[in-house]
Amino acid sequence: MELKLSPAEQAFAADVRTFIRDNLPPDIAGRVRRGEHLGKDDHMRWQQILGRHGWHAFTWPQEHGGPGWSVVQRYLFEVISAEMDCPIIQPFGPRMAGPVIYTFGTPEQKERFLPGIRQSTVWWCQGYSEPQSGSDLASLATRADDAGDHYVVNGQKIWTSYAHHADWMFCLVRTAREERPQQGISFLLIDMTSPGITVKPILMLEGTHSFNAVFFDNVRVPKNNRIGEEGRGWTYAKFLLEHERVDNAAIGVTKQALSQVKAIAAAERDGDTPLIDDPLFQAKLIAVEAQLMSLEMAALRVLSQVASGASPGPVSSLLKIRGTEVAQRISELGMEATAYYALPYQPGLIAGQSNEEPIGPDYAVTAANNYFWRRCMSIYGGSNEIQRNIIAKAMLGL
Amino acid sequence: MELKLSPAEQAFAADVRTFIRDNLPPDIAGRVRRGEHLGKDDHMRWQQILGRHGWHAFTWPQEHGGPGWSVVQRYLFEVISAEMDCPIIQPFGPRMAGPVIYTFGTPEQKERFLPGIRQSTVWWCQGYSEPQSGSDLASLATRADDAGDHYVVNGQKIWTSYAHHADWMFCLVRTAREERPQQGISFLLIDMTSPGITVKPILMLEGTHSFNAVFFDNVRVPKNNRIGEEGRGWTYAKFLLEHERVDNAAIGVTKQALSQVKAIAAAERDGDTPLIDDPLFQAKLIAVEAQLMSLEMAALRVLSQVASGASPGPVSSLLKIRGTEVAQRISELGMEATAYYALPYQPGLIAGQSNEEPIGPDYAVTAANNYFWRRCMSIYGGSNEIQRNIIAKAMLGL
Amino acid sequence: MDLEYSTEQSLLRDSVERFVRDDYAFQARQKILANGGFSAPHWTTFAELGWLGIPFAEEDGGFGGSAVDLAVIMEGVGRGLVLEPFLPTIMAGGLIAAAASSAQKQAWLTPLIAGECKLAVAFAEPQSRYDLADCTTRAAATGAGWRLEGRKCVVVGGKIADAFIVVARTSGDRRDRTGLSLFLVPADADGLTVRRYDTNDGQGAADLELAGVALGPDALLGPDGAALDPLERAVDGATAAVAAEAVGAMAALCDATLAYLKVRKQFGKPLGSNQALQHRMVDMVIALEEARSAALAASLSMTEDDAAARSRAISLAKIEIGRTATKVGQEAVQLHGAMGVTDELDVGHYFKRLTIIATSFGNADWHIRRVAALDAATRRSAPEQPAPGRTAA
Amino acid sequence: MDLEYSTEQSLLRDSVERFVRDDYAFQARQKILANGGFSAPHWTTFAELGWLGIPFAEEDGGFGGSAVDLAVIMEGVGRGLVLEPFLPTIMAGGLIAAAASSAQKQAWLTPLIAGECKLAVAFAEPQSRYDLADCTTRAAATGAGWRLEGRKCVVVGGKIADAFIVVARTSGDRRDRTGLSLFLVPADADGLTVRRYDTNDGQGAADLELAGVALGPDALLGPDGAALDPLERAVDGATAAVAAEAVGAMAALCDATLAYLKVRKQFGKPLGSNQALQHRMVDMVIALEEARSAALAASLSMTEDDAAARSRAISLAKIEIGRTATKVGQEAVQLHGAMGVTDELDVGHYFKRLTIIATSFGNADWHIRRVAALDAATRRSAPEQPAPGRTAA
Repeated sequence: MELKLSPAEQAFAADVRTFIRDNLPPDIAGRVRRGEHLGKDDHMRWQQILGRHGWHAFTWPQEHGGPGWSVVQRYLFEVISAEMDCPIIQPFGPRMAGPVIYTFGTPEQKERFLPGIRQSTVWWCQGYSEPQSGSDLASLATRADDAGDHYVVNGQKIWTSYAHHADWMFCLVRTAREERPQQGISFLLIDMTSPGITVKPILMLEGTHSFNAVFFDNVRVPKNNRIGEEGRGWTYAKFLLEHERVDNAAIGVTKQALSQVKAIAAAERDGDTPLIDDPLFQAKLIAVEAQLMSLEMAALRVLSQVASGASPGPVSSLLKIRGTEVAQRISELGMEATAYYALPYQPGLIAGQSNEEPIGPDYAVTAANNYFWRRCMSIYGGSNEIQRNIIAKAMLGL
Repeated sequence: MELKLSPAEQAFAADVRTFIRDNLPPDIAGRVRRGEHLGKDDHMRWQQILGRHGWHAFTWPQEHGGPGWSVVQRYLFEVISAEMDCPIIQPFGPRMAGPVIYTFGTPEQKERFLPGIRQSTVWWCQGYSEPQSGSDLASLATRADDAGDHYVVNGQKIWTSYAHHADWMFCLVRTAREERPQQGISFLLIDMTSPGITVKPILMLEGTHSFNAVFFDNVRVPKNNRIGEEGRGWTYAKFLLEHERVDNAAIGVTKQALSQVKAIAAAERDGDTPLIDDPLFQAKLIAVEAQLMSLEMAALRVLSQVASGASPGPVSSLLKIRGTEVAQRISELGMEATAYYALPYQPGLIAGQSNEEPIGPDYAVTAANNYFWRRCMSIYGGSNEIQRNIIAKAMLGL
Repeated sequence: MDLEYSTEQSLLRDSVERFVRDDYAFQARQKILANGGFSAPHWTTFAELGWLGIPFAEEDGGFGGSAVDLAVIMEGVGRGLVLEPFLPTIMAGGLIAAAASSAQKQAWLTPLIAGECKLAVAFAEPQSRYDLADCTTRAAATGAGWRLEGRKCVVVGGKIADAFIVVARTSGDRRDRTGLSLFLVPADADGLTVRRYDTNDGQGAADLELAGVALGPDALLGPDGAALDPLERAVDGATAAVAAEAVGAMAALCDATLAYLKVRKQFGKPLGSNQALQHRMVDMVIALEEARSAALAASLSMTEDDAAARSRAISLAKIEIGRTATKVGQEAVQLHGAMGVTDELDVGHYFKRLTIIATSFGNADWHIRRVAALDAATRRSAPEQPAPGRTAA
Repeated sequence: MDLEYSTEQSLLRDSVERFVRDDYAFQARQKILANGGFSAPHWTTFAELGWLGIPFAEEDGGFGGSAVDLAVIMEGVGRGLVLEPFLPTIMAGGLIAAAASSAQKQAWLTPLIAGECKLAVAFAEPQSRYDLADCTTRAAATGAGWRLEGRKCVVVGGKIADAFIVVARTSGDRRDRTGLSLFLVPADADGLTVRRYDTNDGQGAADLELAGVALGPDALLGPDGAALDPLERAVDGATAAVAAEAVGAMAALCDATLAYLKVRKQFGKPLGSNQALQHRMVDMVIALEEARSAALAASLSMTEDDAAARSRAISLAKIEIGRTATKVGQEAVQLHGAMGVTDELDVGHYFKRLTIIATSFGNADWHIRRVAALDAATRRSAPEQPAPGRTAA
């Protein structure tokens, strides 16, 4: 057992650092560092740079055009990317649509869709949640009626992240009513430019726009855009959910967030004392760092098991729960560090679309915003309550 | 609205202080202050002193021989008693058996049992819990079979506090099997010297003896020892439980416990700094004091409502939950304050039955013990989980 | 001891609740927010209902109410997420009532009570965090009065205040406890730049740049150099007031969450049938009751003559308010699921206001330090209490 | 990077688990406790299985194992609530291995590995709390060797130790980081009074009174006055070891609680069908996994060359162990209801041991302060990191 990196792993890490240093546009890095709400262009520019280098679909095996990295390499790539202020790679294409397509898709589907994901020329979104089926995903009601060579889709999705940027959606629809709600669900790929699709923004509590409601009014979807068999969509969706939870631990991003809060606390003065030397604030920072260290080790242990061929299983729920809680806690400390400067609300600066002067210190502009925004982490991707149900049932047999 | 005491209340408080100062035996006060496990004699001596003064049954109305105090007076008496290191008055007679007897008993029962409770010449215990009915009290199985002028009782009670000291038990037994488990329960008063009763000690995790198992093997109980109607015992038991929960907030004792932990923290040195000046320990003390201040105000609000004739209702569950949690937290800080001196285990000193030298500082002898013991507070009197169920159902309609 | 509302207090509570219910439903509130966070008709209503005069003495034209009366209104302010700068104005009025000459009262307090002017207190500075004595803004006596130089920040209510009470130093150094004075500064004073801005909780605030602001001799409020005590009292009073406001907001969140748990269905049954969520709802309600008790303790402590005892009680209460506001706010959002993190539901707005309350007038850490400092001072002046050991018996 | 057990480690784990299962069931353990907390046959078994030699170099007669190997054993020690002073002896052996001459090794380490002597390290003093440098026990050089005066307290394992490694000051003042030395002191040395006593967790301890204890020159272990570094390393190693022990105890509590929830019926259904209890059981399991990760991080950090980095990782891990041990212990007791607070069930005994672990080798507050001090030293020596603001972009 050995925590240290092997020479090959060290060389890999050095490569990643060099590539990012030479290729990450400084304006994008600045926006990430300041915690601004990134635009579509910011994401696409960086993802296409990675795509041209073969690193956008960095979790993919070589046979599908990925780099075929080991779990340790993937981990290093994520942590270094976060450390160096890269935008998070949007998961909808390379982490979600991609693996489903290359695992369950037809050769034609692979040929048609995988290159755009690898190159990040196409923005994908995820059509899962519906107004009446929050955590109870299987109760979805969006209907796809058989019309010969195509389906006619009617219904509504909600909480669809970045649907307003998206070219394509992978989507769960009901093609039949069966006894168990999990049956009769199919997995469709839908062109977002199809007639009959309306995207309406849902503003978040802190004022930004990430989520949407998507309405389907007699939308025609060719049957060859269906993944796998009709009625077996739940299987493909479940395959994804487990992988998503491991990702949700998001160790790299959280470590970077902690460094930033430490930097804020070093800059803030309480009287003549830097806040980071205030015993109580310091204690909270150290307590959360201790928890983050455990979490990182837990994630590495899971990766190590995955590398030996085991499925992550319900432990991924555990990482999702704690990963989101720790990230939220860090954002809370960041807000607390700014004292009264948590109050000013400067949406133009938060969106990076204004040159106005910050009211308080630079780092305070997004501090409260970031805290508010992160409350959604324990809700999305299957709420933390649902994750606890999963652990109770699948892992503990309760 | 006014928090300050009226002149009459101030005069009352002064009376209480004077009486305790003049009458509390110093050896007993010392044992209370040191957190030792008190013996029967300690309790009885003090309770009989109070009884002779008419203050043992201090919550009783004058018509039953109590002092007829207002809720504020009762509260002051409890807080001052705790502050001055009086033993806690054992509730089984004056707070439990007494009110049930004077509310539901016959004139003969009142005449027979109330004087011994007022004078504290008789030790009572509570026969509720059974091995298969923990928090689910109504599922009790101890049977009382009708045998003409008496019942024949068979079965087992458990967690019976101080049954080994007790002269009498008030006891729930099953006199009939009905559809709802709450039906068919009767409330009996049982002479603990009756043939067929066996009391077996259950040692607590910290080594002291408070709890017992009580076995009934064909115990004869005269029918005129039954309270109220046959089969309606559940009604009388429920009447008690609500009152018990308000008592369980135990503000006075908890405030005194906090003072003692502060005194320990002032005496402990970390390097040259008293522990009470250590920012982290201090912060924990202040945080729990803030919570205790809220709790006291909440208890006063409930008392104020009770004084205006309202029933405490489910709010008493809330006081029980938080009152026990706060008391546990304070005991945890007391243990933490003693660092390595939490380790030595000196049962003779804890029981006040030894003159050996304490290994560490005096105050460390009972510190860990006290923490261990107090874990039972969130379990007894209806576990805090059951209290949450009660609030959810009765107060929130969930 | 008596912890029941008087008849007058019950009537006041009813009138506040009626206003919030009838005139301050969430949609109406959002409209006011979109219009800059202030409704002139509402302000007139506040004056007409007497709210703006509640805490002031009858001889000053007020109603001689107590901190508990103010808390009754503030609980409604919290329940309705009221945006108008009620508390900043009352807080400024309190300083005027405590320190001003009768001419100054006539000039400022009378119109304030009549609803004709809105004030705000400028105490914080960019470097000060929560330390009221950490003041670098300076006021120098000139022949004709005073001249102010410096910067004040995050003046809540400052977005629409007609005038400010500015804390400035007439002597001493940054963080000295003496040498602070209060000045009445009209928003349109020469040399004063007011940067008005929105805040995360919708209340609106301003930063002030004072570049040689020239004021007459009557701008000085109270004795020169002795402002810290009344300022601490005013901030303690405002802390008790936001504690009550937080109770109102938490009560609204508990109601909303409980209703949602009963109505929203998942997996074919109401969310509220999940015992895990029931227990969390119970913990929210317990926190609300603790907050209510803490807020009451805070208001009642404002009659305390001993400033140290008052500040200690206020700090303990604020620690509790911080803890409970954070817990109730976070849990209400979480139990509402995705709806809870949207702008369109009121839940997120309550959450944001509670977050800001927790961080205002000192966060929990700051109040812990204040209690610790007060206790250390007490220990130094009092004989040591014996530890509860054998030898002390 | 590689986080899988080696084949040898898997075998070791199996052998430890077998011993605990077959020879250390709770009733057997209680019998050992009643007999003074030590079973000579078990000690022989430890020696035969090689556990007493695990962390020592092969040239010293050990097996050259790592901190991870030791952790594998300690997890079993925790699962079985093993009473014999395994860790105190190993910890003392580590100091000998690190500092002793080859003659001293022959005299002490060889019999230790063979199971012929039990040692304990006497570092704490009545006033020291967790500060290893806070040492007032003095050792003065005499013509014939050394003379020790002072008092050591709560020497875990001291109840049945054959000899002690005593930390004493050969120069400097209380709390100086230099001037500490290590001495081998047989339990029957003249002038040494050993007060042996039971502890709340059953491990047994002793206080030492050293009244002019005269020792030969070969009693000094390692260089005069330079003991703090190896002592800190030994305590860090012991901290990693009790972290693993805590994991074993927490795992046992999780297993017991889960089994109880499945078996115990209330209101006509298993306790475990209550969702509120399910979620709390899940939180216990999450805490266990966090503890397991923290303990692993601690063991792996023992190969770290930089003492500050090692200590920092150990402290972070101990903070986590403290938090999780408290949580799992308290919750296991609570979910067992009244059974959980009795002496007859194993749950209370695990809880007590976990409580003591949380308070041993520094509690959470102490380790937070240690990390803070290490970080402050780093900040002083490193250029300031820019805050993540606009201007720094």
